[in-house]
Amino acid sequence: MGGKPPEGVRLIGEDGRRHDGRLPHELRPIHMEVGVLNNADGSAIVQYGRTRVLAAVYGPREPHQKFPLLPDRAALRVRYHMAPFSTEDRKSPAPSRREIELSKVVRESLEPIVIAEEFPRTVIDVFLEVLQADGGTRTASVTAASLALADAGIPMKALVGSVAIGKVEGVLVVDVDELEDMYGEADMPVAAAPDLGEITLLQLNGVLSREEFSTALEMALESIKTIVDMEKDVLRKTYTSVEGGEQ
Amino acid sequence: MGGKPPEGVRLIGEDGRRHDGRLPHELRPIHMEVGVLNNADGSAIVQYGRTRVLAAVYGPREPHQKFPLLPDRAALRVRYHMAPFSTEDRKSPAPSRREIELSKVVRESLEPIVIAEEFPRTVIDVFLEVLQADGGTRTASVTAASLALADAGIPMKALVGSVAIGKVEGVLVVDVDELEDMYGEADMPVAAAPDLGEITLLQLNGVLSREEFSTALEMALESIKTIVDMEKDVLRKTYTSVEGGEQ
Amino acid sequence: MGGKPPEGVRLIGEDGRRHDGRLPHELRPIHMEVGVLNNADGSAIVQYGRTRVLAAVYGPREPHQKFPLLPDRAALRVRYHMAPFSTEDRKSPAPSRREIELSKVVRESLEPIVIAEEFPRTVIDVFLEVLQADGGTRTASVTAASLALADAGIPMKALVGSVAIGKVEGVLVVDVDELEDMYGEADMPVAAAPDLGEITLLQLNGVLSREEFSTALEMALESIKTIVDMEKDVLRKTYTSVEGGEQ
Amino acid sequence: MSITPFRTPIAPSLVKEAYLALLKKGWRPGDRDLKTPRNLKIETGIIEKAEGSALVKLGNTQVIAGVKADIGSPFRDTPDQGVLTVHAEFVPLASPMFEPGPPDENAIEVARVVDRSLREVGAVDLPSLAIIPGEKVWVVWVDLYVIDHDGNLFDASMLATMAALLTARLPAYEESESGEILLKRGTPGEPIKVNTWITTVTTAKIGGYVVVDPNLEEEAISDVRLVTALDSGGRIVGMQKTGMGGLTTRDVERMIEYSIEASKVYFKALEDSIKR
Amino acid sequence: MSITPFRTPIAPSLVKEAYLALLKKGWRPGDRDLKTPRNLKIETGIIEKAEGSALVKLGNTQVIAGVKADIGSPFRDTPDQGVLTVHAEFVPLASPMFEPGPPDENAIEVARVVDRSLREVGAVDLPSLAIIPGEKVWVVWVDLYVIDHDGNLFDASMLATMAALLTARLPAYEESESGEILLKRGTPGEPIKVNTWITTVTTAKIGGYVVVDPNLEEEAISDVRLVTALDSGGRIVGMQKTGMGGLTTRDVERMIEYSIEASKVYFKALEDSIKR
Amino acid sequence: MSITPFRTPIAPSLVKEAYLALLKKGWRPGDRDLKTPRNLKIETGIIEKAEGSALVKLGNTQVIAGVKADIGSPFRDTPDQGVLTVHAEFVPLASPMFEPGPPDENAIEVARVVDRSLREVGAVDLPSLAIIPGEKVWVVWVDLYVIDHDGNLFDASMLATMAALLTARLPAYEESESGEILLKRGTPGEPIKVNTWITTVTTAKIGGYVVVDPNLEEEAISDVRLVTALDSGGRIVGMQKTGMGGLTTRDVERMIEYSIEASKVYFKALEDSIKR
Repeated sequence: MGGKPPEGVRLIGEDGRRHDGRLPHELRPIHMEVGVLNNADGSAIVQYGRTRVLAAVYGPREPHQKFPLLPDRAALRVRYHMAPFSTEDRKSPAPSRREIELSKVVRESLEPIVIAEEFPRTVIDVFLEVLQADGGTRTASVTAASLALADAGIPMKALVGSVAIGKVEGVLVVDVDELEDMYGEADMPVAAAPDLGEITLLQLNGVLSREEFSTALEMALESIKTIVDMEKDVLRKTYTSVEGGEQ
Repeated sequence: MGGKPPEGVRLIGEDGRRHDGRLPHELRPIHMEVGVLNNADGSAIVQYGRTRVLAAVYGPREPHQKFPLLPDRAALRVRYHMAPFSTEDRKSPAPSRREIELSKVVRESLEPIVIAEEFPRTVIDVFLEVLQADGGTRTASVTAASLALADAGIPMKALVGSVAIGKVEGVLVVDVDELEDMYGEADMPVAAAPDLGEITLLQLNGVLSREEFSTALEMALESIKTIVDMEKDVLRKTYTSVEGGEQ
Repeated sequence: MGGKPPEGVRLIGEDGRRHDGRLPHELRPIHMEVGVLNNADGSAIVQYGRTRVLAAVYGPREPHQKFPLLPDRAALRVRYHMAPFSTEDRKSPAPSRREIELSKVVRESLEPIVIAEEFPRTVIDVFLEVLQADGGTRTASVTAASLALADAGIPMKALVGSVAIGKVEGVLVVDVDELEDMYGEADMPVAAAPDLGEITLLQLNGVLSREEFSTALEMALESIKTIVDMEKDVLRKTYTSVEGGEQ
Repeated sequence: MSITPFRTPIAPSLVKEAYLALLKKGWRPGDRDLKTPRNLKIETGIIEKAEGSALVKLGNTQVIAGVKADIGSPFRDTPDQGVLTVHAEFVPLASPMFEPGPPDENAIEVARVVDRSLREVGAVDLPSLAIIPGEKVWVVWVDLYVIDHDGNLFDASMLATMAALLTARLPAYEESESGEILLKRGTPGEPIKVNTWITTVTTAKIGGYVVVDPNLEEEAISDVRLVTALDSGGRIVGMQKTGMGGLTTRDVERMIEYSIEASKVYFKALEDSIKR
Repeated sequence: MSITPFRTPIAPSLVKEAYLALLKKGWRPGDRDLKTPRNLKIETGIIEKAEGSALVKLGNTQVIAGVKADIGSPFRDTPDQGVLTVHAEFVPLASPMFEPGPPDENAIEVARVVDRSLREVGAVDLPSLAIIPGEKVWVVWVDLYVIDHDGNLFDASMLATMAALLTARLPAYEESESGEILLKRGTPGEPIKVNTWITTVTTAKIGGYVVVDPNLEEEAISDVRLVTALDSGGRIVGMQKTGMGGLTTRDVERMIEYSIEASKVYFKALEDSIKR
Repeated sequence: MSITPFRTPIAPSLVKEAYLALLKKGWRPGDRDLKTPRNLKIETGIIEKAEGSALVKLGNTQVIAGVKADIGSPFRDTPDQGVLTVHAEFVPLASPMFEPGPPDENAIEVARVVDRSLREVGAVDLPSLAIIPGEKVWVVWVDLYVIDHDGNLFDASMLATMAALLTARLPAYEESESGEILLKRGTPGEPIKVNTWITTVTTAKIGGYVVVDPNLEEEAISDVRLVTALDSGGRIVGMQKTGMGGLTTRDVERMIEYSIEASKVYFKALEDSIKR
């Protein structure tokens, strides 16, 4: 964050529009699809603009490698991982410190919604592969995980969705992309389950006043509602059409 | 592969002989010896010219480290490893990608001949240490493994032997050494159990026409027959003399 | 070792005193304290001059990670580790070969004094963290470990203490610091349990004649007696005052 | 250290019996004969930020190849050539059998077979990847990402690699006054010069039969596989026996024959994919 | 790979019940109310050989921060700035729950939250750490060493970091004729310029209650925690939800409120520590 | 992390009793008295491609040392000296107790004891390994390879190291016009200058007895061992107590006495080996 954007790029134009033409409260074009993989018990691909994340869920199952299982619930295992070709400069495939932190943060965004108590002594695996990174990879990951969990038939209290609010040239904007993240003043990823009224991921990188923070949080929750509605839509369409086909 | 050999070196001379005086179908001087180590259950040293490989076999035994054993047969564990001092430039002792692949390929060259079904839930370890590398380290490894397995008394369907065929200045040659490998057009390592009529290792690096391939394969199988005869000879002499000594 | 000390520094002055004013047989100011940590079952901090080592003991306990326990005694696990900020140039936190060797040597200095037979199938953990390194980190570690074991109530045959003898400009000196180690001719760390008459650690880096060695060993044992007396003092004071406070 | 793998218990002997009966009639499940690869779809340009990319669907197997390029130093022994590296990851979302962690022997084998198939025949024109010979060259990475594993990862990986390379564009760049090379990522520059089109064809031996492009179940019941790398002229440019069984000379000859035939299908699909 | 951790069995539900009853009255064990951090002691200069250092005791939690500096190269994209790196180790002497080995996700999270809290607001003046811009800069390491873990490692680590940085002196140095920089370790040179004082305040949600500076037992029975990084003007300069539960908007607002209040206690302690 | 090892169950107490009875008479199995090392064979030049090499057979223990040299940079604090590194691997073919993987504490200990024994006394003339002082120096690796383990790996390793170094020849080289050093591998150049001959002698304490050069069984029943590095003049140039027991001053003095005596046997064998 910080520094000046490349010449000719205006983060917020005179018309109040962002470098890609969006208004401050506008999401990027979002694409969601479930059941995209054959082997996984559940899968989804989610795109926020050029950011593209593939999610797969396996489980509840017994893990290959021995590790201490939980006696009263399923353990959630989450891996957030970037493909080497997903970034400007090739990313080394070894897990970075950033990936380790984000795996934890994404797992903790899913813990409140998964009903893990139904499957003691098992593991539910959520594998996230960032295929292309253009800002918002963790938020797209949470959304993709939510869909893949649903697709896998894992019982959930609610769906979760995620978006990042940014502050760019003093303006709060929804769903920051890489350029806005890089040259903006703040980036605040939020995940929430609107049907539960719960925030399940909350991070802030950058500086916000007390008031800006409250506004940003409200903007995030509003956009997340939209995203979760899209999730419901996709799931409804997928399963209706499948059931229809089976009749 | 590719590039020009050092000045003054002719890969194929006007008399049809190779840079070290061999004719195309000639093997390097081969030396084999079994029972060279005290601790191992079976051991062998094999030299193809300056290439020198030491093999040790332990087992069937229970492994130290826990890993999933096979209920219906012994697991074969093979490690192909190069000593740091075996190469022109010192080799780092950490296993390289090449060593990992060759461990697999060598293991798969032994799988068809070891009667592993006799020892379920055990492991048979084959450790290969390349002491000096001058071309043909994997083929010498297979031959050494065959001898060490026999020396360890592991039941086998047949002995296996191995040699690499090369294409050098358009000529197919037997048992390529490092120089021929480096400046030749193709290198095709083959392992086989002549008494079974089975090819157990087959790789090709380089370019061959359909016809060249068939000729090369035939040349390989012929040389392997010679090598396996040498193996039998060494085993016969070793065990006869031991038994003689015991009388 | 070897090389010349920085300009202006005289390792042994005309008055026979060392660069920091000590006489050859003098220890640095030594500080010992036990019970400095809350979580550990036993703990101690030991300072030899500017060298500072923190020790913690956990156990006898069952280890988290599975590893083969001993059927007839507790296993001793010792980790000697340097904090990244303990050295002139930042030390990488990954364990170095030196740390691996010293962990072994320190463990072996404690094995003869711990009565491990009382706790079969358990582990006693001794964690040593060098907070500041100014020469003698392994010897201060042994002393700190001895105190922390006592503080943890682990049954011991005797206390152990440790000091390094150096040879500096031909003179044998007690408790070498970093500067003397760096520019001296020999460094001989010794640990012993005076009440048992047993030497439990003995290393020599550098050159000593047969006679010098015997003198050095004698000097070491004498200083170790002093150090172990200090240990007893600290333990007596700590536990007397605690008991007093409880009345 | 290579260890005999667990045989996936997918295919008990009864299944194999039934399967062999079908093979005897010249057929495989899904109305496939022994010599025909599965349905093949190749999509290129699927990762806009990569220099080149392709998604290959071979039946239910899915592999992505991504090409990234950067400026680097040449190897000491080939100062006038660029550097090409192939790396494969079998990420755990692709199969219940895959675990997270560094590439295992199977992933390494795939990457190295693809790499050698390209390298030995000079498929990628490495000299043209030198920018300032002896000093600065293009370092090109091909990253293979298996995302759904239903068998025959070799062919899917090789096809994805070729399609990605054939459609790749190196980033445009400028040389600064001080001689530094400044990449303009996002602005496509020169394509990567490919001298020869290569494909591998994998055949499996099941009982006495040879089949082309085995799926996962077929791999599980097969005795052994042969990966044959071919150029479009039918020359053999690489080969790898993989799996635990042995092969007779006759097996090998038959496998090569089938492979040459099937390679035409693969080459055709490649051609179609890059036209689009 | 992040895995649901074992809940430490320290706090069975009976304990939680009793605890909630106490919270209801506005109190915590040890006569602490919900908004007050534990007893805080900050000691600086405890590692003479480090460029800066501090020992923080927050209740029974003890964390050491050590600052080391060396000469190095700047990052490519910030050629005119020094480099600051925060690294945390949860060494096994600090807790029966810690095992030896490379930092796990919890240690990495602490280090990265501290790092971002400093970085995003420019707390450490990185441009002033450039020696020869574009070539040689100070590379500054903050190493966090948790030596006794009784909860709230975030705040203890952040406070230790600030106290160590605020009292750090870079080594004096000379430039040789050939332009080499020769460090004179042991001779203190310039201080590290700190533009803004930062602290984090960690709050935990237990049942319906919010408490400041949870200890280990409170962490164990809490649903979730929020780490809020603040500057002395009450601006929010970083945030991290950590733990398995969720938060309502109302929770978040209350947590921030409590945090801003508690930050004053922390800043006061920091100020006192560096005066000494 | 160092952990109390499993005692190899080779030697139950009955065996030890019987053994001690024999020791009491001044003998060991195989008609060996307490002070005499096992049969020692040293063969040099066994790896033609290495700069130097030796195979040592000490009883049934076999260790190979290989010396490789390359051009590299000197250490910052010794710009005018070459670099010598000793590395030991206990490869799994040498013993049923060895597992594949990076060197464990035992292999590291052997390598470091050998290294220090050479280094502290300046046995290898490092200044003569500088090619262009401050810039290019010889980097010399001694790699120890234990191939059959029947005890006393220290002495076998040290002897192999010395024999390999004493017979090593650095590669010949040319300086190109641009100042680059071009190695001519295969053409032997200068020998490595050895200033002092060093050996270690390992003694073990078994019950009240001290024995020289313990074999594996003796190591298993011994209480503790002492490795004493000596030069040919009888000076002590290194020492390492290894193993779990303690030593009295009297033990140590006796062990040194025995070691000095036995070192003569080792030096003689070394001398013979390099003459050949």
